[in-house]
Amino acid sequence: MLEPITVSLASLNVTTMAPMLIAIVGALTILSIDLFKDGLHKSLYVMVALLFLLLDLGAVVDFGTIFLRNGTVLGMFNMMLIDGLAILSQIIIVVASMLFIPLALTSKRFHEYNYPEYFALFLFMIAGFQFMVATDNLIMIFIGLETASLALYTLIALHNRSKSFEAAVKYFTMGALAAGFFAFGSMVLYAITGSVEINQIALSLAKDEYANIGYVLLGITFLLAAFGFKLSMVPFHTWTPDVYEGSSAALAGYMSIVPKVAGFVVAMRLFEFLVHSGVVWLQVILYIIVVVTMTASNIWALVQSDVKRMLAYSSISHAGFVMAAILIGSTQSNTGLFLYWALFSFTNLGAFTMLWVNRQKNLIAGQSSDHPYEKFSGMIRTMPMAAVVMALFMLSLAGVPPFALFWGKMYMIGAAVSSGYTVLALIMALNSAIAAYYYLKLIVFMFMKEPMAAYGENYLLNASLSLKTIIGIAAVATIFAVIAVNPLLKVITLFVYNSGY
Amino acid sequence: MELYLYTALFSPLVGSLIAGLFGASRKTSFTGLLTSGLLLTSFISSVILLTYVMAGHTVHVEMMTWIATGDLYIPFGFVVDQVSVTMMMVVTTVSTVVHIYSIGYMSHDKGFNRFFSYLSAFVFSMMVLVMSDNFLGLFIGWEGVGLCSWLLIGFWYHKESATWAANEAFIMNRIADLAMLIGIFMIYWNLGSLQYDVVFAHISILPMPVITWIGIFLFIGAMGKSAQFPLHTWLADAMEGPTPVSALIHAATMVTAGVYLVVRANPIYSEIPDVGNAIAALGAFVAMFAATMALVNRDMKRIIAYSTLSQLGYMFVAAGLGAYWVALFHLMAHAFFKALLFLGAGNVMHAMHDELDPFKMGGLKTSMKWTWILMTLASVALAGIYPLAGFFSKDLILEVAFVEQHYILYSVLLITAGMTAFYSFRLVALIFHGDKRHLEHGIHPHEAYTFMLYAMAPLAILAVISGMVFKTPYYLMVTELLPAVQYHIHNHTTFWIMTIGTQLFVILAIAYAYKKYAKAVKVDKKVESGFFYQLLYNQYYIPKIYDEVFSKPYLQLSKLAWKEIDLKIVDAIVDGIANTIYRTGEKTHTMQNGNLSSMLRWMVIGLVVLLVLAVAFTAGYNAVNLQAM
Amino acid sequence: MQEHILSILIFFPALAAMLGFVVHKDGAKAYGITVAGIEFFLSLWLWHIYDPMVSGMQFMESAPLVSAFGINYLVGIDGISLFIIILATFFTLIGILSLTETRRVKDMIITLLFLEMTMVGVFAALDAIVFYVFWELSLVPMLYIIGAWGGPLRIYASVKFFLYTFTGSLIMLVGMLFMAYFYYQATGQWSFSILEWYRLILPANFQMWLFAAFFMGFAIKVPMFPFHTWLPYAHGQAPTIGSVILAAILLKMGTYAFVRFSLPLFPDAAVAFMFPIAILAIIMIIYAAMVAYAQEDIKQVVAYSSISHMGVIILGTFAMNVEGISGSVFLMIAHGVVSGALFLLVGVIYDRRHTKLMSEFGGLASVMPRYATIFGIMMMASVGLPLTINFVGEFLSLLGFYKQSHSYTLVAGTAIIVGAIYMLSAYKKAFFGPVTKEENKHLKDVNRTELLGLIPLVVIAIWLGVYPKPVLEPINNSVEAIVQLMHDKAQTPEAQKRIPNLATTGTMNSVSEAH
Amino acid sequence: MELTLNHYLILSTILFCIGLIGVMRRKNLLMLFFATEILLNAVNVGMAAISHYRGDYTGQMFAFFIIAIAASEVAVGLGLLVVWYKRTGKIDLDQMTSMRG
Repeated sequence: MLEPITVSLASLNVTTMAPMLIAIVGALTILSIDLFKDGLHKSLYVMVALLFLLLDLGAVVDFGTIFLRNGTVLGMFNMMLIDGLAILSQIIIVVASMLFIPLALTSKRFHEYNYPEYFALFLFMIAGFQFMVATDNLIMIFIGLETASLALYTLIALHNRSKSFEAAVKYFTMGALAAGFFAFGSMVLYAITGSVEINQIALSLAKDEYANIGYVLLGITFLLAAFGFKLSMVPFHTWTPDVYEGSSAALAGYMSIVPKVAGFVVAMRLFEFLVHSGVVWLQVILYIIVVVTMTASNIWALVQSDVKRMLAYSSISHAGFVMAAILIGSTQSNTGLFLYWALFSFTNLGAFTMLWVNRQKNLIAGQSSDHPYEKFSGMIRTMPMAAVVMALFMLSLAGVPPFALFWGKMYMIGAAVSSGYTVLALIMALNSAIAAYYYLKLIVFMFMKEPMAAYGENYLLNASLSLKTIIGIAAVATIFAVIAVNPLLKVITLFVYNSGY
Repeated sequence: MELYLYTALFSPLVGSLIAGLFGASRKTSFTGLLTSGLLLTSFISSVILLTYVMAGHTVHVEMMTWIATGDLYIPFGFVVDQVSVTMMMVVTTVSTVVHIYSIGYMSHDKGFNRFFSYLSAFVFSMMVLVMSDNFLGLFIGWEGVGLCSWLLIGFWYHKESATWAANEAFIMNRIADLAMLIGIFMIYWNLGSLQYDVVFAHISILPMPVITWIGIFLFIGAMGKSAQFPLHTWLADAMEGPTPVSALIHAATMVTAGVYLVVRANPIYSEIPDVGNAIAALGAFVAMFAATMALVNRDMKRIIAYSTLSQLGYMFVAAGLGAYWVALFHLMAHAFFKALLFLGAGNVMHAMHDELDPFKMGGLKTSMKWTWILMTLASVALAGIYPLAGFFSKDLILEVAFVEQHYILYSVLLITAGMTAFYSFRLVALIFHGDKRHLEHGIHPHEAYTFMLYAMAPLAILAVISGMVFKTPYYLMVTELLPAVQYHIHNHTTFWIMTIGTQLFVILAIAYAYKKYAKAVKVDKKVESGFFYQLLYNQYYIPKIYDEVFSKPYLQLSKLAWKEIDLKIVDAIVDGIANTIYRTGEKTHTMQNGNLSSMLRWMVIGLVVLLVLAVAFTAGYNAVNLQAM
Repeated sequence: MQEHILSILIFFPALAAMLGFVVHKDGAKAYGITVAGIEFFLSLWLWHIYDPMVSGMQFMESAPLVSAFGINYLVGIDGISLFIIILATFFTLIGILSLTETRRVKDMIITLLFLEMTMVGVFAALDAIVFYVFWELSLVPMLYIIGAWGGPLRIYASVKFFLYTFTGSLIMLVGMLFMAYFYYQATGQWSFSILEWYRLILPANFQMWLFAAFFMGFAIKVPMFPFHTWLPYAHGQAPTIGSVILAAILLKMGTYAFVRFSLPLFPDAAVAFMFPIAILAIIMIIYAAMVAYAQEDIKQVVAYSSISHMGVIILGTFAMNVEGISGSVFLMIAHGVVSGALFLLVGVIYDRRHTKLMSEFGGLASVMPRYATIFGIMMMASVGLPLTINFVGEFLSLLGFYKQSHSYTLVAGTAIIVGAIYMLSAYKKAFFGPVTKEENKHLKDVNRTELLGLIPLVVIAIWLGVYPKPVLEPINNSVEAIVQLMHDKAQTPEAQKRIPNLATTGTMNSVSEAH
Repeated sequence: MELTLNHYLILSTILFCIGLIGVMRRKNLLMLFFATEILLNAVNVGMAAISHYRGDYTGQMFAFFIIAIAASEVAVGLGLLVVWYKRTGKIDLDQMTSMRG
């Protein structure tokens, strides 16, 4: 005899899902518009998406104020968990998405933007990421992750070039494998603890004092592999360069930011309690992974001949750098993670947008990829402003002060030093030095070489007002980051600290 | 009196600067006249100062602060006392003469203006050197004269030998200057001041080893300037400069700066008689060593240069033995007759179209009568024949050695005196007597400008009288400051035997020189190819040894340092690190081969590696836990 | 205006550089001269209103930057930084005045003005992060100058310059963060203020590590042996103006930082590392001099001579007494003037002949007498002749170190010998001897534009050699404060012994005057 | 013999390993997709068994979601495969190497 289920609506706290729902409604709205009248100009969808994202952001910010007043909010049978991490990461996700979506307004026509589904999928994807970060339930994380990923595979494929399909297939296949890892890892943890909620798992493990350490490690290994894939940690990173190369520059830039931050939040929730509980193995493994990811990807980035691919490797390296925060696991480092990523999103999106602006429809003879270094040679002569802005982004990525990423790097290294990871701090610092080489390489091409006639007509082909605006925003944010760092730090520390990290 | 002090000091500088403004322009006699005039002014001021000092006063001024930091305080301070005024007189006298002489000597040279600028700058530096009231001020002059010496030796900079000699002189002096600096450092850190009066007043409170080291380092400094062995080679090479330069710088003034330093620092050296003895011994050695090289040399100017070196040795003997006033006295007398000798040689060179080998001259006394007279006079003075200057100053040094019972030194100096007489008159004989060998080379000599001869006249007079006339007043004046020791041989018989014996010995040497070289020059092949002759002729092979042991290895080592160490090791390591990183990237980035299968495999491999590590860790963890239980 | 003089000095050139984008390229040089001139006069005015009797910081300004992490915009100067700032503005002016570059002058001027901002900023910064910001930022314009206007190997040289120094400074950054963390542990507050850091007394073993971390940054910048190999390339490839500013100012950042950071923060470590560093300094002095002697390219001679001289500066800095440190700070200025002038002079001949190989010259003294004279004066200054600017610094540096070690100073003192060897032989090769090359027979002597840049340098080189007091006195006062601070902080007996206590000995006069 | 939880878990692991091997070995894209399905279903077996053993439904819930996700993955994957096949006429992995390095 089944008992009637009595759940009061108030206890469900449905509003916790408001931001995601807004995104989903937005997606459905776009689809319905298309149902009524097809063939509308992409600018409509861009604006509709932007509007919904704005609402989404509003809802998130609203939760932020609630959080500051009342602390963490749970909802939907404790499936939803709105804490500081969730709010911060959602803000980054939504803001980065808002910066990304106007990039569709290119002056050249691209296949994917003709489909309203593109924008709908985009919003679904955002909802997926938001679900992923706003919960500590492994099922929910899995659903969010897969929703977002499946949408992302499609977005990549929609670019409609054979490289895009190749990228999508590669990403998809490896993603499926990672999903398998995730599921298996969850299963192991579930088997040990009987729960799929991270804090329950933590409590349960602590209660029996990690008696089944072997099985715990087994589970962690699989989850580590799954998130290693998502966060492109070496050796699970192999998809990254290919997928970045295959997708449009704008989407590549987006991919370097948003999926990662979602992944970091989950990784933080999953691994930090383990690190703090003295699972030495995880500390060692994370240490190795962080160092290898930073260093190896830097070294591979050195030898790239295509700027976009270089930036792909550089993104891996940055992810490795930030992963150190999870290893360190102090409030300062977690704050540093968000600070870093907030600053990184502007700079990196700016850099990728610069590539996007210079995207040409057809490759010229002898050009093997979209953005070889040679394409940029002598840019200071032909387009001084563009060259200066691009150099700015490169310097920021290299960590040259006072540009945006310097502050993130400094704070992260500071966090490492404060927690006694001095050697790690040195490795992080030295990696920045190695990285400087490949960023410099682009600067060298732009500023110190003669322009190449062959590429003469292929600059700024794709520029439009909205792209330029985005670049402008990114550039201003990059230069004047120093002003923003202090308020950002204060807010982030508040959120992170109050979430117990 | 301060006005005269500043006049004496700065008029050469003014002259130098004004002449320097015309340095790059065409010759204007104006520069020569101006600088000479200003030097005359300086000379007159010095004379006034001399009378003032003779009256028993001294002048001490502090112009302004130079370096002041921490406890260090060094002003531009100048002192005119008994010692410095003597030096001032020597410097201004000889330099005025040389300036006037040079107007004639350099009249056909393109660098006329430049020459006078340098020459006056030298005089200024020398004045700073002698007038300074502290060690660092002395060092300014010390280096200043070094610079001017460099400029003037290398005056004919198109000549490789000249520029080489200039650099050699500068660098060798620098070696000694380092020692001097160290001496200065020691003084400062031990006494907290570099002012002469403070230092000399307190030197005796220092422990003996410290004073000894100070004395040694300062003396090494002096050795460089005064070209004492083993830093002597530059002096002979410095003869590449114009002859008036040799007269002024490399005979009369600059090279005596070392002697001046020892005399000036007499309170230090009085504390350390052992060092003094060593100085004396080195001086005696150099005196003889240089004289032997002069015996066989075939270069007129080099002979005189070695003679200078030899006489400097004498001075150091005196200074080393504590007879500071004697050293200074010989310094003065020597300045006069040696400058005269050089200027005479300059006349000869002009006449012989810059020929320097006396074996290619001869019989010049007919065409260059006055030069002959002047040079003979100077040689006589140098040889120390009564009543010329050399007798009073040089023989006095012999007496000092004798009285102080350094009989070995005495004997060495005595033999050297004979050699001195021999090589001086060998030169005179070869140049002015015998056959007119120069005719073979198509040279028709003529006497120098009259005004040049007139210019030399004061030196000639001084060479004659300075010993006899100045000795007593000089002694009375200078012993106000320097230790007043009379060096009298109390036994009258010994005194007369010694004096007359020495005179006879010297005269015999002169006679032998005349006999051997005045008529015809017979070249004794056997002697010349002998070991000793060759040894002396090649200056004991020392320049060659220096070249082989120091110069060449240094250059080779430098090249090695650059090409092998700097480029191939230090830089290569840096580049190597960068390249290794880059190459690692090139080698390993092929793991990204684009094949989905291998990408998936990488993921699985990663997983498996993690699993293995997990298992290993668990096993280890359990093992540890079991042990703990 | 007086309160904000430093901010104005720092940001005026940057602002002017931004506006410079608007200026037409024909007027770029005039614009640059105007801006640099104004900046120079501002810095002179700074000197005028600076109180030389005060040993501490003056014209301090403070504004919160990242206050949550203890980073503030904090600037101020003392006698040590004052003159290097003036030197920086002066050389920017001189450099632009004597600029002969014709390619993309506007870019060059804008870059130089940005560079000027960073240079002034480095020396005025009193917050470690602000210091670091300017320190790193200065690399960028220099990178561009070398890389865009340099010789055939310019890209290699510029990238090497950038990466090498960047790597060193990142290690230094880690050290700074560690230091801030220490401060945080000691006081519960984050702070990067150098003056606040001065108040910390660190345990000796931590001092060692921190000293080493800072050392990496500074040593590469100086550059100290064996981290010096970027310098010959940078100088060899850089255009004249690049070399001038690099030698005159950028290298001084390293030695300045030693005085500003390493000594007062880690007195015990500084004393402990004194002799190893002295050995490096001696190697720099002698080895670089030897390498200079072997060079064929006259610019490389000057480049290596810089390394050699920087060795003396380092030695003076680590003398740990007022004489030595004052001397080394003075020598920084002196070396700036002299090496800057020498690079300008090399530039003069390079403009005419487009080669810097000494074998291509010879006998220039007769063809270009004025040039030879000025070169000669500067060479003699470089060799350290008394009454030239270098002597004062070199003498004091060596004198200072003599207090610490007799034998080391004796060896280091060979600087005056080996320095003479390479300089004189280079001078001989280029200027003396007969004119052998046809091209050299009709070279024009220095023209008015070039004289405009060179004459002031000659005047300064002699003026400060004869009368160093106006510069030396403020330096001395500030250095005394630092030495006293070091003495008060010293914990190890060794350090207490090596660092003099001025309160009891030297400054009796000033103490009694104060009452 | 009674089937215990361990048997299910071992089965699940074996299935997972089969899936892994398939992922590594298969060069045909379609077969690769099958292999990933096996992976996910291996987890499903385990989840269901644990859920039963533990007596709570979370595991089964998870399993259902996994099924749903696997289904949508197939949809997307097959879509990509079809497009790829249309463009190139092949579904061989080794052909898919235009990007590398």
